[in-house]
Order: sequence, then C-alpha cells, then structure tokens
Amino acid sequence: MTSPYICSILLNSAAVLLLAAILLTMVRLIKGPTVFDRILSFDGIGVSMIGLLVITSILWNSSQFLDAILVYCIFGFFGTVAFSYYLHLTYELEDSEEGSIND
Amino acid sequence: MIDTRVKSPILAFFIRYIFFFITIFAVYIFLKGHNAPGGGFIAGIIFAISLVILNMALSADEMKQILHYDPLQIATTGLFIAYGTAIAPVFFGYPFMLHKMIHLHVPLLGNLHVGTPVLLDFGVFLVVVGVTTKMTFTFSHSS
Amino acid sequence: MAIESLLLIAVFLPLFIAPVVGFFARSLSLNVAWIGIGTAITSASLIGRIIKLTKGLPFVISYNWVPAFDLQLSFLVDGLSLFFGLVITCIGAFVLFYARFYMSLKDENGRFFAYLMLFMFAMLGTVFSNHLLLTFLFWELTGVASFLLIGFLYNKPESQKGSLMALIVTGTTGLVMLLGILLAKSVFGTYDLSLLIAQRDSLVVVGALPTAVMALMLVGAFGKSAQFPFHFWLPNAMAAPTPVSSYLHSAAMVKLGIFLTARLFPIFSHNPYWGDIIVTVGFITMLIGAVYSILSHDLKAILAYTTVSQLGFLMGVYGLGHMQLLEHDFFHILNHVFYKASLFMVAGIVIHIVGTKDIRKMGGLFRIAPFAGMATLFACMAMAGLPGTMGFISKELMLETLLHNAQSHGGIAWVWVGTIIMSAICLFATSLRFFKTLFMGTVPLDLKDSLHAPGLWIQLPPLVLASCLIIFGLNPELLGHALAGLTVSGMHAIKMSHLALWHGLTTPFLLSLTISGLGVGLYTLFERKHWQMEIPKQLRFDTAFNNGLEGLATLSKRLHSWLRLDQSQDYLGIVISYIVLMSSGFILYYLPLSTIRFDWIRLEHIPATVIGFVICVFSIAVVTQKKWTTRLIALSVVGFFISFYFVIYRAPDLALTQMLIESVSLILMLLLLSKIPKGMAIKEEASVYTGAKKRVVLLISVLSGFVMMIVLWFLLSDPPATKLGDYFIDKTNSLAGGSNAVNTVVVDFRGFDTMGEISVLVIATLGILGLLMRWQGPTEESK
Amino acid sequence: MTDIIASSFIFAGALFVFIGTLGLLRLPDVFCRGHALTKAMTLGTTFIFGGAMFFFDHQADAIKLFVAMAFQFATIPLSGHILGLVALRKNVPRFKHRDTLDC
Repeated sequence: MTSPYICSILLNSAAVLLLAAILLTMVRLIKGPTVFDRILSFDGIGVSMIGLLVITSILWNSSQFLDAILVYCIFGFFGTVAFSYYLHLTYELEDSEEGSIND
Repeated sequence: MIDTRVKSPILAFFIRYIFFFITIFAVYIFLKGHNAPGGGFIAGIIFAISLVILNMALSADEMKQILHYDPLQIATTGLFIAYGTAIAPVFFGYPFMLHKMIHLHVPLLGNLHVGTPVLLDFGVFLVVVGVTTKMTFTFSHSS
Repeated sequence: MAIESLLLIAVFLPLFIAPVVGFFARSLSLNVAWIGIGTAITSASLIGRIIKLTKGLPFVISYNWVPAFDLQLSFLVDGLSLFFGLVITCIGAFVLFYARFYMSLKDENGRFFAYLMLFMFAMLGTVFSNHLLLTFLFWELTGVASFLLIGFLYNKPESQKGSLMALIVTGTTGLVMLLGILLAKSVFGTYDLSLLIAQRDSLVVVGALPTAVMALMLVGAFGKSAQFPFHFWLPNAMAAPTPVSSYLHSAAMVKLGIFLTARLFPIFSHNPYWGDIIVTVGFITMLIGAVYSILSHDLKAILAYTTVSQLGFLMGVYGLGHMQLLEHDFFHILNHVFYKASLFMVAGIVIHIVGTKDIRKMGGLFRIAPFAGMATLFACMAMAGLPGTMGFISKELMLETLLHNAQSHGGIAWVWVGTIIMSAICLFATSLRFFKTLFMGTVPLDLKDSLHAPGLWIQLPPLVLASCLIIFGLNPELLGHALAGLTVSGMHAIKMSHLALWHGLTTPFLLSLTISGLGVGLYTLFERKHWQMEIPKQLRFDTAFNNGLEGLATLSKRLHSWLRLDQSQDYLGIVISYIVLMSSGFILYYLPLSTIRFDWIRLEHIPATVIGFVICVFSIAVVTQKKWTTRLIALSVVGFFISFYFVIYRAPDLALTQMLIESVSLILMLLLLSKIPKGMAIKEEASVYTGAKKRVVLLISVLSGFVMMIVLWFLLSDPPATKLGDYFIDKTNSLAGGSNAVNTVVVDFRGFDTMGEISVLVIATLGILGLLMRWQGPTEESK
Repeated sequence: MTDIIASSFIFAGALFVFIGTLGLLRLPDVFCRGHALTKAMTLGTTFIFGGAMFFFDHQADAIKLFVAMAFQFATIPLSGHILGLVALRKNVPRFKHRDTLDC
C-alpha cells in the first residue's frame, strides 16, 4: 500500500464526510423551528465548506485558495454575528415558531 | 442615540483582538494585490467588515472616538487620491493616467517594486471603506 | 500683434470676464456693468483692428482639438463674420450701458451680467467658427445662454414657461442642424467651411443628399431665427428682462439664422430648391409677423412679432439671391438692428414709467420722456419705411428686385410682391400706432399721478441708435464705404453699386407711397374699433405647444393607470418578459437548434453540478420561505456556494470578492430590515403574490430560466476562438509590472473605469444618505 | 509517512464536524444544538488545519493556515456564545424533560 494512495483515500473520504455534514445541516436549516437553529446551521455549513476548501486545495496542491479560506472564516463568523445582532435588535417572541419544541 | 450594543463582556474583550487581526489581514491583502489575488477593493471590504463588527460591540460615540473622521470624508479623500494619481502624470508631460513603476532596493526587505497603481488602489480602498462604513453606521446609529 | 492672438482675445475675452463679473457683483453691484461694457468695447476695437489687418481677404486659424474626430478649433475671418462680430460687440456695449441704468439694485446683477458675457462669447464663437461642429457647439451654447437669460426671473411662471419653450424649440432645431452637419461630412467629406466655400463651383450641390443637407441645416436656421413653423417661441421669450430682449431677441441671437443662411449661400446657392424654400418660409413669416403685430396689444409682443416679420424679410434677401439685393445685405441687417434694439429699449423705459405692458392703457408720454419719444419717432419711421431713413432704402431695394423678378418669372413671384406689400402696410400701421398711442395724445386719467420721469442716461442708448438710422438714411454712402471693406467672397460682387437715397420716381417709390396711404387707412380703421381684436385662438402656435407638453404628461399617467401597476416588482415582470421574448425570438430566428452539441461534458463537471443542484434548492427556499430572516439565511448560503463555484473553476480573486460582497450586502440588508417597523413587516409578507399573478410570475421565471439554458448551450457548443483574458494575461507583466492580471486590469489597463466607478459609488452613497435623512420620518411616527 | 498522519488528522477533523452536525439534528432545543455544534466544529477545524499544514512545503502557506486555525479557534466559540446569549435574552422556548420531573 503506497503512502500517496492511502492519503488520497483518507482525503477523499474526509471530503465525502464533509459533504454529508453539509447535507445534514441543510435538513436542519430547512426544518429548523426557530431562526436561531437556521443561523446555527448556516454557521455549520460555513465551517464544513472551509473544510472542503482545504481538502480541495490539498488535492490540487495549489496554494492560491489559502486567502479564500481566511475570508470564508471571516464571513462565517461575521454572518453569524450579524444575524444575532439583527435578532438582538428586532426579535420578539410572539412571532415565534410554529413547531412545538419537543418534536 | 439608543444604545444598540450587544452587551456581553466576552465579546467586549475579544472584539479588539479580532478587529486588530482582520485589519492586519486587510493590509496584507492590499499590499500583495498587484501580484497575487487581492487588491484595494477586496481589502477595503475586509477592513469595512472589521469596522462593522467593532461597531456591534461598541456604542456610537466610542466608534467616533476610534474613527475620528466622518466615513464620508474618508471616501472623498480616497477619491481625491485616485484622481490625483490619474492627473499627476499630465503635469510631468506624460499622457493621462500613465503609471510609473519605481524599483528601489530596501536593505531589509530586498528590492521593492512599488508603483503608482498602488496609490490608485489605495484610493479605491479608502472609497470602499468610507462608503460601506458610512451606510452601516447611519443604519445602526440612527434607530 | 498677429491676427491669431487678436482674434482669440476678442472671442475668448467675454468668457474670462464672465466669472470676474460674477465675482465682483457683490462689491460693485450695478457698476459691474462697466466691466462688461469695457470688454465689449475692447472686443469691438480688436475686431476693428483685424478688419484693417486682413483688408477683406479671408483668413483661417485652426488648432487641433480632437484629431481623432478631426475636430479642429478653427476660426474663419472674412467679411461676414467680421460684420456680425462688430454688430454683436457694439450692440452689446449699448445694451450693457442701457442695462446698467435699467436693472435695479435688488436684482442679482452678478448672475445677469455674467450670463450676458457668456452669451456674447457664444455669439462671437458661432460667428467666427470655421468648423461646422464648432459652429454647432457654440450654436447650442447661445441656446443655453438664452435659456438662462429668459428664465432670469425664475420665480415668475411665464418666464419659466418662456425659457423652457425657447430652449426646446432652438434645441431640437439645433439637433436637426447637427444631423445636417454630420450628413454634410459624409456627403462633402469635410467639416471645414472655408474649404467648402473655396470649392463651391466644383461641389456637386444638386441631387437628393446635398439638398437633404441643405434642408436640415436650414431647419436649424429657421428654428433659431423664429421662422414660420417655429415663430411662436420669440413672443414668449419676451418674459425676459428688456435688455435681454433688446440684445438677444432683436439684434444678436435671432440673427444667427440669417448668418447661417448667409454663410451657406455660396455653397448651396446653385441648388434649385435653395431659393424656393427660403423665400416661401421667409415671406410667410413676414406676413404672419406683420399681421400678428397688429392684433396683439402687449407692448413687447408687438415688437416681437415685428421682429419675426423683419427676420422673414431678411431671409427673403438671401432666398432671392439677386446680386443687387445681396450687395447691400449688411445694410438691411443693420437697419433692423438699429431700429429694433432702440424700440425695445424704449419699451423697457415706458414699462418702467407706466407699470403695465398693455399698449391701450398708455399715452402722452412725450413730455415726461422727450428723448425716448424722439428715438421712437426715428425708429418707427424706419420700421414704416418712410423716406429719409435706412428702412426706406432697404424696402425700395427689395421692391425693385421683387418687381424685376416678378416681370421675368411671373406666377409665384407676383404672390411674393403681394405679401410684401401687405406686410409693409401692417408694419406701417403698427409703427404709427406704436408712436401715436405711446407719446402723442393725453395721459390716461388713472396714470396721471403715478408717472415718474426716467433718468436721462437710460434714454441715451435708444436715441443714439435711432439717430444712426436717420444719419445713414439721409446719406447712405457713408455706410456704403464702411461696408465695402467687408466683402464676402462668393456673395458680394467686387464693385459695389451706388447706394442712393433718391432713385427718382420709380415704380417702387410709387408703391411705397400707396403702402403708407393704406397703412394710415388701416390704422384709422382699427382705431375706430378701439383695438378689440385678438389673435384667433387656433392660430396661436404657442398654446398648442404648451398643450402638447401637458398632453404628454396626461398620456403617461393614463398608460400607467391602464397597466394597473402599483408595485415596483410588476415592472420587473414586464422587463424580464421583454428580455425573454427578444432573446428567444433571436435564437429561433438566427441560431438553428441543430448546432447544439453535448460532447463537451466531462467527468470533472460533476462537483460543479452537485453545487449547482444545491444552489437551486436554496434559491427555491429563498423564494418560498415566508419570514425574512430565513430567506436571508438561505440567500447567504446560496452566496457561499456560488463563491465555491469560483473556487472550483480556479478563480480565487472572484471567490474572495463574491464572498465579501455577500457579507456586506448581508449586513446592510439586516440593518435595513431592523429599521422596518413591525406593522409594515407583517403586511409586506402577506402580500407577496397571490392567485393569477403568482402563476404569471412563475411562468415568466420558468421561461427566462429555460431561455438562459439554451443560450448557454449555444455558447458551450462552439466556444469563441479568442478570449479577451489572454491579451491581458500575457501583457500584464510587461506593461503593468504586476503578475495578477485581474488587479492590473482594474487599476491600470482600465483604470479610467475604476475612477468612474468609485465616483459613482460616492455619489450613490450621497443619494442614499439623502433618502435616509428624509426616511427617518415614518420610523418616528410609527413607534 | 507524515502524509498519512496528516491526512488521518484531516479525516478525524472531518469526522468531528460530521458528528457535530449529527448533534445539530438530534438535539431538542437551540442551546443544546449550539452547544454541540460549536464544540465539535472548533475541534474539527483545528484538526483539519493542523493536518493541512504538513502538505504545504512553502513556509508562507503553512503560516496562513496556522493563522486561519487560530482565528477559527477564537471565533467559533465566540459566535456560539453570542448566539446563545441573544437566544437566552429573547427567552426562546427551552426543552424541559417531561417524564422525569412533573407529568
């Protein structure tokens, strides 16, 4: 078993795992009763995308996308903080979610 | 001005370091713009984002104290710099907007290829920062 | 000094003085007029010096301005331009002198005199310019200056309406002239007037295209000189202060059309239609102007209509094109300039004294304003064409030519003789009425106490101008010699025929006697009717023009209500469906569907399709979700994946920019949403789209998606051979010194666009801030 | 040899992120989900970035990755904290375990 062969298996399987993570988070994003769940899933998607980006840049062995990775991190953090800041300004309970909490 | 800050000590503590980090990143992106992905526009937005995040944690007057110029003034100075670099070559008899590259050898950093495009980029940088922050601040402070 | 510098100073001096005048207005107020008079006199003396230097030989000066469009800053100095230059500057000096005493201290004098200087510059530019495009440029500049001057008293509604009408009419006719100029370039191959005049014999002037050029240029001239179809803007321009009316609308601007016809005469005179068009339009205008002047009662309107008729007469001079008439064309022009400028000035004085503009309420002003009375007497004599004045000589010449023309051609020529006789009669009656009611008779009772005598200085300019009429009328030889120096090649014969006051008992003299008799009869007839007649409603072109403007507005309102579109999104629907129809039409018509090939699909496209699928899912989520925050989250996730697209296609710059734009627009949207008061938010969500409208919108979006797909297929099946990017990539290092092509393009290759964009960015922010400031209102009320 | 360790690190990171997403799906209310997701993501990204640093021989890229790791290590908990704080202040309905306490 030559080492580069094992590496590519591990990396590709990691990529598949991350893609699965993204799909699962999407379920929560669409189903999510409260807005906060949706923001959480948005953050989750952000992070898994960063993971995917890292793996692709390793597979392509190009160092161009490292800045993009940093910007993705910034956007992930910034998006979440912006959404929570918005909710901090406007969120009132009565327009709360329709689903019951214990599903 | 109603206080719109998110009052949390952790955020208050961390915000300065995050702002500092993102600003350095913006400067890095700005300087390497000419030869690698980056440039005035992108750096401008990154710096604007860091200011916005800072704005969330600090109240209006603290922000004014940090950014003691009105953002629109920043934008107009950026505009002024950009137009200046465009018109300057005309005074030296060169055609309009001719960029001049200066190759200097700095003892510490090796030889540097600095040029007037960087100035134009800096103008763009200031304009973008000024415009974005002006709009975000008017929205968030005026409620 | 060389002629070039003399001319450049003469033409550009008023332009430099205009801001100076504006600047000193606060400190000097009315005395700022002396600066204006000074510039006018210096320009006039410079032009005089040029006349001596060139001794009548045409002289061209040209500098390269925009070689790409072969636009040169070129000036032609010949008899015609020098004559008009002199007229503009001398009359300008008189008008400025008059304005010094006419304008009151509380007027914004700085602005007024600056506009006058700007106007003088524009006029001199038009008159001296040799390049057709340059003439057009200055032509429009005079239009702008006249707009500013007519609308000087901007708070009065009629001056607003008048200036707007003047601008629209002169502007559109100017555009028609531009068409003519461009056509001339393609037909004759050059913009250069002196060249055209030099080759006038070899130029093929007969035929469809040259006639089209001539007609288009003439429309511009007719518009500016208020000829028949466009005559209605001049009476409405009387809302301007009197110095403006006496300068622009009698001596200078309206003469531009005459100048242009004179300038084009050598080029187009061989064209068979030249005479017919100009004579018909000119003489119809003359008749209409004369008849209307009898029927109207506003003091300045009467003078305006007489100007219109006199302009028609002058057009006729160039239309007939007889050597005998042309020799003394300057004489005819000067005659009108003198008497019309002085009459307008007198009108200004009278309106100041009496206060009203209606001629029927005036009378017996001779005792109060004797000099003005004298000036009006001379001017009215010239207008009526009584012997002893320049007017008489110019009418005699015209009558002679017309009779000679009628005997030789017969038919239509007799009609022209008839028109000129009728308009002469009306002119005679108006001038008689003007002088008699204004200065003779008794002062009407209600005016008795409110009369106050005008200053002496204000009456001086009209008196001087009017007395010139008499001096040159009695011995025209004086003027003949002066004008002889200003011969124009191609128009004036070398030997000037003898100008005399008395030609003996020729038929024209008998004719003018009958004209004055009939004129007196017409006056008494109208006097007995106490001047009750009005210009018939349907003949009033200006009301028709205004109704046309309002009609447009009501039409658009009705269209808007017919389409029943209240929300802005509905317009989006119309725009997109239009795009879809156009592109699908284009595709079906031009691109055969058979060319689509699918062999470009390869394995590495799979990740992109997966991402594409995810993007579709979330965009549907964006549309279907009800609450704003969820929509926004879905939107930013879509943004995430699109930037991931760019990563897959190896475009790090684009990925960075896309991601950052996403974040900034996200924060702005969020902050904006936090501003929307609760009540509005809920209403907004409910009324998204319901029932039929939903189906239509769905259909349009599906169609547009489908069409876009087909367009992409075509593009992918045969990709374009050369890509723009390759040029920039291999040039970026050598030319711009940076290896990142994207950035060098933004900053260096297309730096000009970047400068444009950042200024647009700042301007847009200012606009948004403006809206925001005003928008604060609702949030406060709704809280 | 180091490649294999590095790619196994990345695989472990991806696994953690995947588990975090599972938590996001299964857990009952906003705070538990936030709790699970943030912890898993922080650990996951640290592993991914740690593993990726070995692949880029050029020193500058490794530093960029380290910086991104540090940034993520600081900001993901922070965004989780802010979200939880805002959710708490807006007293989003919380999960109360029924069968043990009252009913």
